[in-house]
Amino acid sequence: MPYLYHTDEDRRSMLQAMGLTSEEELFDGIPSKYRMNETLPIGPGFSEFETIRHFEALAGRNSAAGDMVSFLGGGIYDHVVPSAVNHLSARSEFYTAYTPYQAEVSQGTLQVIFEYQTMISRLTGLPVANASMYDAATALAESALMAAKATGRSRLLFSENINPRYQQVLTTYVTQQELELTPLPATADGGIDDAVLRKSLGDDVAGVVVQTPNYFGVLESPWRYRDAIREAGALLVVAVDPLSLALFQPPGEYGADIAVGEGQGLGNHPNFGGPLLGFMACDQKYIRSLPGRLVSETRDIDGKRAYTLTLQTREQHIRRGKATSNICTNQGLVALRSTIYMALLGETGFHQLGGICHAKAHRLASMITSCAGYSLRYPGPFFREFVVRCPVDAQLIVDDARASGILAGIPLAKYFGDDSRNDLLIAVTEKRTEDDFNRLCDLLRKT
Amino acid sequence: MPYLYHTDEDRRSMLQAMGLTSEEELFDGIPSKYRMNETLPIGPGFSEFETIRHFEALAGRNSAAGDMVSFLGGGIYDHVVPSAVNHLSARSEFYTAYTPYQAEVSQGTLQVIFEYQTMISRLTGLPVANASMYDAATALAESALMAAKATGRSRLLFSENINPRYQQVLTTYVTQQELELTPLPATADGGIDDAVLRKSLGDDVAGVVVQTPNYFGVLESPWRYRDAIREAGALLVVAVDPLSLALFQPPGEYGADIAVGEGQGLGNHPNFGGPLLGFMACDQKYIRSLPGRLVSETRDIDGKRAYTLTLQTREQHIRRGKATSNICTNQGLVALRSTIYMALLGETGFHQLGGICHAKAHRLASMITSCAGYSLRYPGPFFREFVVRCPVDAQLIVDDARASGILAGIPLAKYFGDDSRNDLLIAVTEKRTEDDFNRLCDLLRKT
Amino acid sequence: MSKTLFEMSRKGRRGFRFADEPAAGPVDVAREYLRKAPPRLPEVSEPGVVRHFTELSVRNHHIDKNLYPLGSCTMKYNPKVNEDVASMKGFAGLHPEQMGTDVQGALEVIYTLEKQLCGIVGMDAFSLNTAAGAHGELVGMMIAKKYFQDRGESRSKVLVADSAHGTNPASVQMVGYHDQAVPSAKDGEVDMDVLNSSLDKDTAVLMLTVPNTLGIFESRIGEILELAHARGALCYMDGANLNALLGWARPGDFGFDMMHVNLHKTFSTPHGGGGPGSGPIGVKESLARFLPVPRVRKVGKRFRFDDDNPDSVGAIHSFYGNFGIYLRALCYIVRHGAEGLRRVAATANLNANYLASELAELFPIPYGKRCMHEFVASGESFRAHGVRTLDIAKRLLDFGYHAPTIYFPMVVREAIMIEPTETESKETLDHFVTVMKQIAREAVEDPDLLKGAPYNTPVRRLDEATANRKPILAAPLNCPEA
Amino acid sequence: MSKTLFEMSRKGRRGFRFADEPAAGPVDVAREYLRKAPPRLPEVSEPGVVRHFTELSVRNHHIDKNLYPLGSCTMKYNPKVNEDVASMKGFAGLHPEQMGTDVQGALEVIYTLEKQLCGIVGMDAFSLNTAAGAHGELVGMMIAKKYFQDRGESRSKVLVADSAHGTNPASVQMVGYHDQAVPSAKDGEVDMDVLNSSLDKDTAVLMLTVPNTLGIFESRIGEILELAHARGALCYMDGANLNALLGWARPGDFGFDMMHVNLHKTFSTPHGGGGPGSGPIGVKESLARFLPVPRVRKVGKRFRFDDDNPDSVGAIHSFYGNFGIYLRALCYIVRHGAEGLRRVAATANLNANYLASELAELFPIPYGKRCMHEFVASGESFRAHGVRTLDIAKRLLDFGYHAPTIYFPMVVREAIMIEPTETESKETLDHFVTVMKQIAREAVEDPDLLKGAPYNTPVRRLDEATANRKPILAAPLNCPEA
Ligand SMILES: Cc1ncc(COP(=O)(O)O)c(C=O)c1O
Ligand SMILES: Cc1ncc(COP(=O)(O)O)c(C=O)c1O
Repeated sequence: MPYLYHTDEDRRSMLQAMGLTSEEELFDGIPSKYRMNETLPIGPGFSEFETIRHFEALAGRNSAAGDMVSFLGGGIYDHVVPSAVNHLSARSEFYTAYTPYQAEVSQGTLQVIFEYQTMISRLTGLPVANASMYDAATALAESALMAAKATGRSRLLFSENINPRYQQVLTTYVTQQELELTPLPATADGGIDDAVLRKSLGDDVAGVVVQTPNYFGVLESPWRYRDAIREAGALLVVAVDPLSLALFQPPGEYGADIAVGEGQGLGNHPNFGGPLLGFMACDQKYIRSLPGRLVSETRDIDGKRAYTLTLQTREQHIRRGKATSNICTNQGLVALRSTIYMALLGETGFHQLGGICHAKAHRLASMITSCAGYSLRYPGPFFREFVVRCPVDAQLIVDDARASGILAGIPLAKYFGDDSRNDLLIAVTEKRTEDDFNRLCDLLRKT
Repeated sequence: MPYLYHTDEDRRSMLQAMGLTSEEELFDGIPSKYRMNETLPIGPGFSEFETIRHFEALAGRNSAAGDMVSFLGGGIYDHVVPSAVNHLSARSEFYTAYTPYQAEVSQGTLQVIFEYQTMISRLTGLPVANASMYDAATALAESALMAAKATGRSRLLFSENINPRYQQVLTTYVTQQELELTPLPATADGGIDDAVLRKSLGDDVAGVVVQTPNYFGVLESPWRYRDAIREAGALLVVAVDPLSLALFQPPGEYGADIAVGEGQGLGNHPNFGGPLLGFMACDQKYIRSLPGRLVSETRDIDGKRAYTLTLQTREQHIRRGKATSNICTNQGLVALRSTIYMALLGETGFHQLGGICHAKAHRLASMITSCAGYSLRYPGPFFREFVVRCPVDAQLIVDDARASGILAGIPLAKYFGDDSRNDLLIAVTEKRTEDDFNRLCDLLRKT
Repeated sequence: MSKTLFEMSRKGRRGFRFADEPAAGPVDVAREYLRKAPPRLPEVSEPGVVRHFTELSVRNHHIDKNLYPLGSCTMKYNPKVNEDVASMKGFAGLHPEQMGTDVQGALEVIYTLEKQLCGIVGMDAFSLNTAAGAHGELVGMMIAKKYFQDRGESRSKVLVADSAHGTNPASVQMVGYHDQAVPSAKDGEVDMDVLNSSLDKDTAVLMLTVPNTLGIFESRIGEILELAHARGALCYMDGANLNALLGWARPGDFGFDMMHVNLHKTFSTPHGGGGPGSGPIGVKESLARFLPVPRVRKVGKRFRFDDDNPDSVGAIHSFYGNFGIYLRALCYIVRHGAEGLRRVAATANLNANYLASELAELFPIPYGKRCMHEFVASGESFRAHGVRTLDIAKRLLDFGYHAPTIYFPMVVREAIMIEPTETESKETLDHFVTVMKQIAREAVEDPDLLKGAPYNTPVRRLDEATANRKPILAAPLNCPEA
Repeated sequence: MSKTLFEMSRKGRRGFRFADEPAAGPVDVAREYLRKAPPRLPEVSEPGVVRHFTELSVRNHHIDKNLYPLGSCTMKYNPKVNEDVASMKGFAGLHPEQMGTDVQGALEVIYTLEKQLCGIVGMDAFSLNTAAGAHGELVGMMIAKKYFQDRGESRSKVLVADSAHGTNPASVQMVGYHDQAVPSAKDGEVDMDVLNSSLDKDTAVLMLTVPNTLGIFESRIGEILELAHARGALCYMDGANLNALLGWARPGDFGFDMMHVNLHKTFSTPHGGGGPGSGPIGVKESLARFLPVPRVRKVGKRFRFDDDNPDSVGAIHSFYGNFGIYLRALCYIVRHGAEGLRRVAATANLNANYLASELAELFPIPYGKRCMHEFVASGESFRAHGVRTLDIAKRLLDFGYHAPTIYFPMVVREAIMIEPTETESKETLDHFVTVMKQIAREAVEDPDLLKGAPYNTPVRRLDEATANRKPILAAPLNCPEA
């Protein structure tokens, strides 16, 4: 068997030491009626080489976005992953380590988390960031629960411009606890309706949940209604695209209480949508309601600087049914990758990257809108993603483009039904070139 | 610039500390007529992503044997490379380390070499193995020089069945020192001619150089003439295929004085023929004439077992013009990979692998010889490689097969001229399946 | 002590550059949208980043270094080939919004793994969308809630064994249910009397871990599940300990209605220093319609996502869960095959029992004559010398071992919970025993030695109290730079 | 102390299995051919192998850990992307006997790298086939020999600077030539008088290293080479120190006829704990016909191997040299471009000069007001305290640095030869200086401390004498197993 050490002789001598004669006896504790007689229905084992061939064949039945010209976004972005990120995260000291409960022999992981928390804090402008959540969707859902708990209130307003997949997860989570959800519709410019928001506020409202840039790529302006929310005693919860924070006002600056987001784009391959990286940051006030792990700097008994998990009484392994969340295993290795990524880019590189994506997205948007019949769906400001209203069903365009090795974007009818039949969500990263833009526009013109 | 730390401020302050004002001044030592005025003709630098794309495009202009059904051998074999070999040799502790001159901080590399030496010694049955040579060809050439030095004689007999590429390198090296080379022709059964060998021996003969299995895959029987060589006062130098030693008599057992070979097949990708791994082992008697590095077990001052480079007075950095060879940098990382590989397979696995390759090669040989018009070129016993005499020009077969994604073998006319026009050298590894064999035979039948 | 990245930072250093940097012009948008200054990420060179993380890495214990006897965590060897498979470009480069025809291989992976898990545990349907064990439990609770809503029953209590993992009660609470602990009886198994009296009409779910945290298989499992079913409750199994059963017994056959599996335990996917994991949730046919969306269906020879399921609890992940982890788990299953998995369980149990029997003299094992994959010993006898289990655990670090799980489960005093896993050699186990014996001797002869341990680790015992009182959760913005 | 693989071995353990093991039947061949028993390779499990090599690895110093101030070795950062490129399947999976149409990309790599090296050093043709620097030198000597044979001249002497690397004279000897040392003059450069008198009719080659091992650029290089040429000799440059010149000056322009380049120094390919490297040999047009076969030619848009060259010295490698190393070197060049390479040299020289100037007070630098990429300091002043350079070097290990090259070149007493390379930060250099100063203090105040050093390394000073007298070069066959 692969990966096992024991020789037949080992097994014999170990059994003998216990006075046993066969391994079957080790299963005596299982009532015989529950002992399996048949073999598992999964066939015989493969050699390593057969296994590789097997998975190569499976992978060969995919056509990866990474090998095409991709304008797919919607939360998952095709950014360059620096080589050093792969190499360093492939060190088995990192990936085969357990959760760093035993601080003395986990300083590597702990310091990485501390650095990650610091970076997320600096990105979002909020003082506290946890060690990660499963993904942006669950982070968003958990922050809604957190707002409810922190305020003791039971209604949440949420923008309908939030990534529809996040909305679904939000709904799944929140409805479990008999919390009420009130949607905030979009305005014609692609942002949320400030007036509706103000009207919907009330003293039962725990929080207002928005996303910026929102699913349609449009930047919201939460500072405009931040005070109203505060006055109503509710929390402002914002989902952000971390790269947008290279250029745009961070949640902490405009007084958001909780910020969450998806860290996949920070040095991680799309991986068919997982593993992802939910990040979560909040104001100092809410630290005891925060789910997930936290690392603190401290000292060891020799006075050496060291790091440790802290405030664990928030967590399930200590507080059990009273914990802030049930989360245990998180997305540590993805957070490590993102930490390496952000360290490689640094302040200047990160700012540059934001600028490149912004510039390229706007360049492509202007090229597309100069194609007859194509226009921007929303006039609001955007970062690197935007919706194009096409003269035909967007699905047709997507299919056409695919035939030329281009993934043109996400046809919005998928999520928003017939009204959006001609809408295409297009994302642009630094990988895309002028040549890619020309190819896409040529196609659009032909369709 | 990639990989540099210095900020402009760093550069300024460092120059200032030295009383300099510009980096140009650092080059003042170069007479101005030799200072370049033009920029290097190599274009501007690429970003990492552009670089990857660039090399992907280049790699895309190749069709790798690894992705086809390959029967290519001739010294380089398409064996399975276990995943752990890649992972472990990718640890930067190994690949970014320097030559282990500073033993206290190089015990990792040193112990690996010690283990490698032990394995090569056990494979070959000879007590001493060095830390590696560039490849089998240079190892063979150096062992011929070694024989000349050890005996003080000036003529070498060599088998014409040796890999023709090795013969070329042997000739290049040996003729530099005004040594004479006498070829030993092949017999009809594919081995060397025992009688000619005996006749060619004389008191000017330093050594006899043979390969087994030889280039045509045929096993030689050096024990038959070993005594004659010894009586003539010459050394027996044998090039071996390391995997053949899983099954067949090792050089040490039949009294060879020096054994060399190519270790590529032991856990290394073919890499278009390099880096390779020349291994070299010898009898205790010749240890002071051996080229290359040697590691010995020893103790540190606390009595702890430790490893160190030893007998360095054989080497160029100590003995300079009187060294046994000029070799300095060797193939350390390849030797590491092969050590990991052999450890993974172990005695049983290695023996199994030899058996599988042998069985499959014989299976294919019998399938091919049952195709009308095809026969084995040599009747001698073989391991996993053999020559087929085809009814047509072997190049035609190779071209035909290639069109079906099969690399049928090496057409021997390439090395042996018109007489071999119809000869095809076919190698079989454990990767090849019955299905591959059928596909090849179908093709042969059609041609 | 390593500097932090922020202390290494030097304004103007670059670790990575982009091809089109000149393209990034000024951002033409109303000023209010703009950030005043870019986020203060550290500026480090590529070699600097490489050295930093390399240096940090070697301050970790990890499975490629030595034994991780952590009970309940199944820290087994993470096969290298798993990583190769997961990093194949045809998988890693897939965007989750690609069209079905472009992702047939990926869908087949999901579909196949679901089917294989069904076969392994005896469930009828699996959803892989849950990103960790706790996530699986949560969805289990959501399914129960839907199930009872569907039946018009209002139940809100979940019975959880007192020795259960903390995520169990926490997951219960996440759906608005409340948990009630079921104590262990003297034999370490569920107390049948308490169970009987607790299982009332308000009980929605009975949640058990099998084998339980003491490493004991509930001998009355059939009876227990029948009783729960008779009272109308659903039975959920925390499958984190599945390693003990692979190929020998199937929770579905015991009568469980639902269970989750931890791919990052039983199926060898790496823990990554805390994650990502994957906690697929499996159910019996009658509950399949409640599973999260999307699900993968096979129609003819094609695979497709099915989002359209009105009975589903809904979506619980941005996309389809931790796909990269499925690849590793499936790779593990493919490598082993049926017979291999059976050997895994047999060996895991062999190692645990062997270790238990070698340690029992000095560290008595209060529950169970025989364990399955893990056991809980007690360090209580050393309290007389002022030595606590924590001290024993810390001392182990000095010998290059990770510490066992301690003080859990609570039913054993000074608990030392050990799960060696199957990928450890007899030599390692024997050496571990030798070290434990030495520590036991030290505890008696020189208790202070243990109380001061560890000594040979990158740092020594930490001041956790201060960290809790005044947590420092981020480096200060004005920390000194290089 | 780590066990050896042989001590870990346990009969019957398997670390790797093959699919078709049952296929391996008995070998049907005359008994005399057969081996009596399979070779005694250690039997270790996969996790055991992984742990063993992981454990060994961390006992190494390496460039991803810290500075390697080894003079003459150019231990610079090895970019990670180089490794990615080299492991692309389209390269790594290529068999050297594949037909030309299947290897166009690989041939283009070779062709391009040759052209780029020509441009960088000012030569007209390069052969990459030489597997290391010494191999390049050897071919250089072969070319000289052919050249003189071709001209009907019999010359057999090669003049080599006394500070030259050991491979220089050793390579000379390999072609049956003999070497004669040219001493350095007081300024650390070639002694012109001795050179003048040594350059006779028997002199085939003048072999110089530029900058030389003292880090000094020969200021009279033009004169020297003219003189040698005037006497009919060829001029060979050992290009191992090319890092100092990249983009600023080209050996071809000085007048050298031949040179080799160490890709594993200047072009960042990893040293691999001793190899593989690559030592391409470049020549001027007039010598190109002597280069080894095969060479890569471009015909129209196609590339092909050319074996057919009667003037060639012949083949010097089984195939085409260390191809995997070319990929890394080319990747490095592509990443940098012209301006980048120029910055590399400037920074290498900046770092060396900065370090030299900071250290000079305590460790005087006898030769050269200014150095290029490296410098040689002297530890002689500490001999008065009974401390030798070796002790200083060993003490450095305790601070996490590798030792510099010591006792070489011989012209400096108690030589400490330091090449920091360009990929080190000012902070690292400053810290290194602080440590050197501390060691200098210790040498005076507590010389025994240094003589006992190192203390913090995996092992301490070794008994090399016994290893030389009674070398143990392999584990005994009967070593105790696990
Ligand atoms: C018994 C048991 N149940 C549940 C869990 C929770 O799983 P996860 O950490 O993947 O959320 C764990 C492990 O952490 C466990 O050991
Ligand atoms: C100056 C100099 N010349 C020649 C060599 C020999 O190169 P190699 O070790 O690649 O054979 C080296 C390095 O080892 C060197 O530093």
